[in-house]
Amino acid sequence: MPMIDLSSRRTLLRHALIGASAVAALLAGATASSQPRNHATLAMVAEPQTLDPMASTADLVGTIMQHVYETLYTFDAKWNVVPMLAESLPKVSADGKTYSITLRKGVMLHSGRELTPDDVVASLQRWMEQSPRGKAVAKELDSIKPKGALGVEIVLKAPYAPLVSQLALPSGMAAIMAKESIATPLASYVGTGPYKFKERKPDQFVLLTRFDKYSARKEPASGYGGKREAAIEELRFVPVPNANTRVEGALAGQYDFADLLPVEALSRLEKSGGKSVPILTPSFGFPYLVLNTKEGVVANQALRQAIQIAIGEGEMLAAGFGDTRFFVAEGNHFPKGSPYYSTAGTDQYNQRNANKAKAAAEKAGYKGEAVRILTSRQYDFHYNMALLMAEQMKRAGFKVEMNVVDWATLVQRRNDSKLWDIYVTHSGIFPEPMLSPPQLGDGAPGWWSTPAKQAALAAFNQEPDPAKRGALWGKVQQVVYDEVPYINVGKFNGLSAKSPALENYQAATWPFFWNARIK
Amino acid sequence: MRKFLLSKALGMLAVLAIVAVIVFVLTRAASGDPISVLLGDQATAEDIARVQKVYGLDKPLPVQFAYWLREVLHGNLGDSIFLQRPVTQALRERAEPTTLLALMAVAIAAAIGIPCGIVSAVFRGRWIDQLFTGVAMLGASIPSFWLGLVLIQIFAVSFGWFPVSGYGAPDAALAERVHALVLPAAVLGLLNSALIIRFTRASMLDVLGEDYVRTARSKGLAESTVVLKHALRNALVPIVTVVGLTVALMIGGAVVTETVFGLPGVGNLVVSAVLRRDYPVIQGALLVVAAIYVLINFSIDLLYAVVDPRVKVG
Amino acid sequence: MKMPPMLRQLLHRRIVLVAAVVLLIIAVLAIGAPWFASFDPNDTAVLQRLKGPSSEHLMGTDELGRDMYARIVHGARYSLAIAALTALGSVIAGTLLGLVAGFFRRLDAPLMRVVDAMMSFPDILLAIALVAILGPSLVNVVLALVLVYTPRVARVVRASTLVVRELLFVEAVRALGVRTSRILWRHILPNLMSPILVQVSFIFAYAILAEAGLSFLGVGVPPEIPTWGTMVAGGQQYAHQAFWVVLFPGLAIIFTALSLQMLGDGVRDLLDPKLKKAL
Amino acid sequence: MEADPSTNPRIEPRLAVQRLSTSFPTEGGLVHAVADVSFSIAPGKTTALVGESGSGKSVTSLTLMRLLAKTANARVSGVARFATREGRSVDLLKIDEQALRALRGNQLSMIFQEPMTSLNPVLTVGEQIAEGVRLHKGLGRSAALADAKRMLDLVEIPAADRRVHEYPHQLSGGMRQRVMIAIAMACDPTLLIADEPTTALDVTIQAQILALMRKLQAETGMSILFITHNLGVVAHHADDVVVMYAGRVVESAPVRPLFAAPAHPYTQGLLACLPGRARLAGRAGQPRPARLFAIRGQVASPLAPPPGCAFEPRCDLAIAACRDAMPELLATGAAREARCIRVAAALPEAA
Repeated sequence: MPMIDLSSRRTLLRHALIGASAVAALLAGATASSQPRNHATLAMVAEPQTLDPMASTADLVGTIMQHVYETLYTFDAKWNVVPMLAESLPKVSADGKTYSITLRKGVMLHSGRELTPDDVVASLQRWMEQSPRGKAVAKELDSIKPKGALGVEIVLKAPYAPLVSQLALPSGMAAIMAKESIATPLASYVGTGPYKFKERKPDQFVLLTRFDKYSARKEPASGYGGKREAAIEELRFVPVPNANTRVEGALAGQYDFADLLPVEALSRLEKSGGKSVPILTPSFGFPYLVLNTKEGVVANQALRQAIQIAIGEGEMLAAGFGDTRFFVAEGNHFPKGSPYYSTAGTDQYNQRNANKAKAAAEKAGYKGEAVRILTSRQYDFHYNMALLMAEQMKRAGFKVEMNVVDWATLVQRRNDSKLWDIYVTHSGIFPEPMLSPPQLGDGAPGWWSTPAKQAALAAFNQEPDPAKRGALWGKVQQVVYDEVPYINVGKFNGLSAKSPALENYQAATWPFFWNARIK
Repeated sequence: MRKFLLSKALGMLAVLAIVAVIVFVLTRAASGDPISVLLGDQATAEDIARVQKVYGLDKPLPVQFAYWLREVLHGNLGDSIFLQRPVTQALRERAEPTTLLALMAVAIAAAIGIPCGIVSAVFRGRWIDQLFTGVAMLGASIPSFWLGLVLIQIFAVSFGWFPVSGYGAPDAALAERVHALVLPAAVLGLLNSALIIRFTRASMLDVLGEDYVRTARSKGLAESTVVLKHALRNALVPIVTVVGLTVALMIGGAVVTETVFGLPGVGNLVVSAVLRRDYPVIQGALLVVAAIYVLINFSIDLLYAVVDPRVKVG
Repeated sequence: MKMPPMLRQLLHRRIVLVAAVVLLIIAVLAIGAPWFASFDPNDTAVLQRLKGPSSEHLMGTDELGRDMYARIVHGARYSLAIAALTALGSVIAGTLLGLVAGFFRRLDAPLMRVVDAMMSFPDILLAIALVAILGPSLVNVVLALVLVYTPRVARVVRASTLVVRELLFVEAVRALGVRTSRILWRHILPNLMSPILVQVSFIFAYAILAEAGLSFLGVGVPPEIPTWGTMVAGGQQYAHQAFWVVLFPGLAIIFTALSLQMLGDGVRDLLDPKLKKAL
Repeated sequence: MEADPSTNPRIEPRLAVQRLSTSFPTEGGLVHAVADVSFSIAPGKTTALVGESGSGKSVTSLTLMRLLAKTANARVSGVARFATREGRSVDLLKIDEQALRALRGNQLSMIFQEPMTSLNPVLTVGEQIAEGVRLHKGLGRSAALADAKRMLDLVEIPAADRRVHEYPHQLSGGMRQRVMIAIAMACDPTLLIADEPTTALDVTIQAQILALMRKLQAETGMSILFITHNLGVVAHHADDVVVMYAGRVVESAPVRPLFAAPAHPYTQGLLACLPGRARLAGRAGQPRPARLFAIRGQVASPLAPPPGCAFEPRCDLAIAACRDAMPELLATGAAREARCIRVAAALPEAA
């Protein structure tokens, strides 16, 4: 064999690489600009369906538009409701039915005029007509009207404790907009936020630019509440639907922020040598399985219970999120420390008992009908969990049929009770139980509606005292475990990443970029 | 000549008409519902019915087709349900990256494919021919997303020479756009060069076997003159045809590459429209992409008639 | 046993021989998958997820702890079946269309205009649209791909038919008053076998690639069915920490497609030069 | 035609081919397309190479020009001595590519059978003539073009000024062959190889072309290797005749003695079917006219040649001994040779 001179080869390689880098530098030179940039590129999970924050409950729409529109109330870092456009928390009458709200003075709209109670009333009326959560609130509402120069009065039919939280949530937002801009669909986005809408090119970007006349609150910033300041001149929300691309882009320093990364990427982000900073949000959300109580094989409650016995939520979470660093397998729907923390019914959680489940199914009259699981691959963990659940159910003698569709189809099909028995989805963990999942309300897929549910929820919703509501939630949770309308699989942590250049960013369920800076 | 043009033009119109019918039937046969996606998880049946009416989705199919065709002939491809803007506008916005990508990719493909094809043909049966033919076949066997992922890993992630994804910043200059297109164009170019190598080789082999090449040799011309002047010029017409059609096919055919590299092009638009059940966009894009193909094909026919002295016309 | 001369000539070429052997191995592995893999391809073992290749798991495990090797050999069944059915379907439909168009002058123009129209859509775009409409399932992916490749075959078969029908013997049998269907079936079709065979092998290769592409875009075979395409698509996000989840299915795709194309190329080289032009 | 070259040994032949063999490897084995062929052409003279298709005459000419396709992997042996203008003698089969290219198109040029396909369709006629002139005479572009016009005049193409800018498809078949001749003659070659130059043309055009070639030969004194299957043409245009069958020379002789008394049974056959049939043979569009009806059977497969005389299966005079071995070329008279044992056997009695 001929001897190969390794050293000369290496020199050759080095020359080649130097040459190549020179070319690359030349190419890159085209992009370098001498000015310090004052914009942030933010990689989002998808193209927003719409920029109308009332038309969609999608988190993405809320995430972007919360910079443009504001709400009367919002949440601080501890998930307490705090005022935003309202001057302070509302004055509630003794019977719990009348809410008096006073607006802050001198709040400027993007159109250059001051915000008035008429804007607020028109906006909330639109919200109650169009937004799913707004419609739920509308059922409780008696009247809403302006009162004086800065006042708004809401009168309810009966006490409804979640009202202020409903008004505060950034998803399906009760956004306050300029009255004259209200139209369906929205043609212009006139709000009060620290950023105003600049340009949208679908599948390319949504540009928001600093609103110079923004009137900020005086309180120090906390969570979504307090002082907001648009330190970055332009926010560029870029849709990057491929999770892997978001990871690679974050690692390559292409994005200042990359939303919702697969948790598996954490170690890579940690090892990126400072190119990217991982942001882990504990108890970010919960996956849940909705069971069809209206039609099909699992309309039988006893069979739903048998399925609950069959599955092992812990193993499912492991399949969905890999490492125990990224999930918590516990039956309590709200984490320890939350006022709604309760262990009621949690003995039903994570049993994974095939034999017991088989016996229970037999007793329930199960005759080997196929259980149809509807899931999508849009969210990888949905699919992985569904796959594992199917295996667990097969072990307990169930016949399982996987129905894997794209997310758009799933969202559509789940509205038809004939098409599925179980579907997989997830939600953020919110401070107010009524905000999610929608199965706690009326008419959501699954169509859970039993006397036990109505009784437990009526008691919970009509109790205005937060301390007492905590205990009442335990009763609701117990009913959920008894009747199995949905199964809360556990809690998972969210992972996102930011560039080292993005400073003063505060992690949040709906990431926001006021107060953040670009170095 | 006029008769030739007329028959070609009629044929083209027939094809376009069939394309229109196919496109309409395809998209209206779809099962998904765009309205639920648009309205989100908690929309009611009435909401859905109301919006369906707005977009004319409640009428019988032939009526929808007639309505649609009339509008199409007026240059109106309808409004995107999801993007809430005219389809023509959406397509125009996506045209630039796709066109640029197609041109760059074809330039790369031709720059690799034509010389390699010529060399392969001239040295037919030798090791270099086998090497190029083998490489060409390998190129035609690699899934584009696979090559894309590999190139991203090497040149974007490890070396950081190119962006991982996207089409540059919103206010980017052309140079930055081109820079962002280098990797995707390389993927498409490399894979498509396989076709061009193969085609150039075949075309050159045909020509090299022609009598006039022997005549050229009999004049004592150098082999390079024989190949480049006498053979290549004759082989070039079909090669250019293939190159032209490759451009046409890449407009909308670079779906996977555009997706891998997150390019806001026409292919990407169609994929997302399919996932969003955005019928007007699917219809419009399929129609426009196919029409471009048909038109490029037609212009190549015309060009043939004009350029090639041998085409007998009339 | 006597080999047909064409086959003997084919196997004379080293490259074709290698390709044939590779394909044979893949086919044997696919058919005998249950005997060659000691694991069930769908058996999940979360604690064993993303383990590298070892003596227990030859090609490692995927994100649910499933044995990659078992999935690849089982996946071969699906991938090859999809591709084979696609090739078969489009060749049958395309041959019929092409024969009719090439033989009956009156039908030629209308049929070919439809073929032209179908071919003015880029392959993958048409396939996506079709799968989206039919719904993502194994059968529908095959159907969509058959629709995409049928015009291609039709065009080749038509061109070859035009060549063959001009050959003297067709005139001769026609003069003898043989029925048209018999001429097509007994006299023309056998002469088209070689170009058809070439098409089969190329479409087989294209179908494997197209299936992978569709699955990658999320509009192909349902992801729980282990085809090579769905495996690469599913493993994509784990590729960096566990390269084997995309490497092995990717190699399977490349090797198979490459071998098929080499085979097709080999057959084409042996073709009658007149028919070759038609390809 | 006045002086028989063989009677004037002092004149060195323009081309002397000795024991030329060309064979091709095929899947079925080695095919000997040309075997052991020897002949020579004197300056200013025309030698005709006659035979039916597959007799090896075209391969012989392509071998001499070294224009056989590379991919055919031809195996060539033998010697082809060519006397250059400068008085050197070179072996066309051995000299390097560059030296060969300097001769090709310059001192040694060729006209092909198919004027329709032998011209490059995308280059003007003028360019195709001029490029050889530029290369070999070192002329500039315009001078070469002027030369091209002169050549078109020379080959009697009317309106040369216009034609020089035209493309081949604008010309008729006869005109194209004239252009081919112009290309071949552009650098005043000393040897012209004409491979069935008139086969593809109408009979009237044939005569014109042949007349033109004769005129040019008379003016320039070049030698011509004239390859044809048409013995009728040979009688008027050649000085010497070499008859080939199945790759081998079966008879060679000066033209008049050959026509007067053909020695080989094959030559006799050819001559026997000459009148009437010869016309048919030249018709355009019939590359393989059935003109040897008088000779029964067909040429033997080159892959499985008969063990003895190649013509034996078709020969009316064949005897058992013909099957034993390939006969040698034997002298049958002044400058005459034939490859037939029956002729040889008859010789002593005749002498």
